[in-house]
Amino acid sequence: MKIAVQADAFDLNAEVEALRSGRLDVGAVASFVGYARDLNDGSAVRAMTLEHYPGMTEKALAAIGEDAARRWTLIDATIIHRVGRLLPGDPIVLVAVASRHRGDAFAACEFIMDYLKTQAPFWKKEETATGARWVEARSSDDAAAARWHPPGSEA
Amino acid sequence: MKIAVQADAFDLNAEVEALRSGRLDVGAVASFVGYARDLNDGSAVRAMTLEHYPGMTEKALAAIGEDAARRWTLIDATIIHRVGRLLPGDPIVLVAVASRHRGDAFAACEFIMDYLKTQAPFWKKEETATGARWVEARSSDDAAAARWHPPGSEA
Amino acid sequence: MNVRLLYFARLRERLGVGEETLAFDGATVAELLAVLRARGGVWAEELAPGRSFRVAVNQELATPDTPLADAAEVAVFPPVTGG
Amino acid sequence: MNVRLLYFARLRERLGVGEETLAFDGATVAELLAVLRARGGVWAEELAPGRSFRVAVNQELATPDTPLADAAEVAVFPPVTGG
Repeated sequence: MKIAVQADAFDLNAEVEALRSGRLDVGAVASFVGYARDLNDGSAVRAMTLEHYPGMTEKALAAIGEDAARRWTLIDATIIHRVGRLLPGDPIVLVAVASRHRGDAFAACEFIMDYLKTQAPFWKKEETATGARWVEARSSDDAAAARWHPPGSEA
Repeated sequence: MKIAVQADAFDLNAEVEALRSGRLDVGAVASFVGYARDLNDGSAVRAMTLEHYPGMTEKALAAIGEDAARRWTLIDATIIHRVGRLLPGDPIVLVAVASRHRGDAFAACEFIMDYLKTQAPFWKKEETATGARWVEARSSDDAAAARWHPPGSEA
Repeated sequence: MNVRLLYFARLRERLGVGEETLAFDGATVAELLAVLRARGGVWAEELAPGRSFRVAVNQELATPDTPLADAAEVAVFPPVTGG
Repeated sequence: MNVRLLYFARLRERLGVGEETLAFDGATVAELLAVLRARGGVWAEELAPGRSFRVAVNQELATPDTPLADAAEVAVFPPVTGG
């Protein structure tokens, strides 16, 4: 599994090819790229800065990926998250999952994104016309993550 | 929406960039690539040939994409399916969906793949050590498509 | 009236024909299938009720009661296996 | 014992500190939070029970009863907003 936290942009083709290289049993690669938007909560966003918790971030992403690999039959996965200052249109996060069959790849990719949104220590600060503001966590993200593990269902 | 049936390979980066180009409201792109595997139903596969029904194929793919656009809030989508002779490891199909938020992109991308597998007129013929064979449809694919529209639920 | 018939994939190979034009006096897909089955042999076998095949009329998936008009394009093929 | 405290994002800015080392005689996250709240002002406000913040101990998400050992790394931060 590849886990990376980096300031640089990533290359979707290169990451997907590295993920499946030499594995002719890969039938499916589901991938997700999240982008910085130019509008959030009704305000125009000029730029954003992503802060993270070095050390914990990598551990949290690896734990999320390993959890996915226990839940579904996966061949490999890649999780890359950028940090630092980004402009609208810039890619922020890449998750790609390779498996034999598409159901596992889709489910694991969405699961990883939902958990990353609620468990990995990244914070966004947006620059708007009225100044800088920290993005507030969304209850819809907690709800998305909870779909995979209803309260009280398991330890 | 871009729909293409072609013998040539596709470029994932180029397709995703074309899908979101100039749209700074795109927050999410979910994509799926299906590959030819070297093993299917227990036999080594040397190559496969994809046959299709020219005319109906494009209509079926467009209908599947339009159905997805009615069910979820999408910005744009791309569906590309290859035909002709392919080798293990070759990409067969690409579906990419752009939306504001990830839930719509993931759901629509998986929906399109599930419907494509059961509604679009493509057929695979595999070359194995014991000769050529037509791939049989999987009941798991019918089940995957039925998830989105339980029998009797709508017209 | 005349209908244009297309066959694909395993059915094209088994029936030994990719397309044909057929003079036909019925009104539905079910009646057309009965005419084809009456050819006997591999036609009766492959298109027997209960066998797994699909029919499209003018490039839309059809059912036995789908009506046929003159110059309809009717395709008969196995369940699809793309993607 | 000593614990190393880290603050991130909005909390780092509001509290005006990114990290500190604190001599601490309690045993759990809840007791450490009580010590921090006792500083009053913005500390009491931001870390009040019911405010939305998270605590990690040695880089794992923690709960109020998570035990603390000497040299523990304790991070306090707002709900995460990456991805």
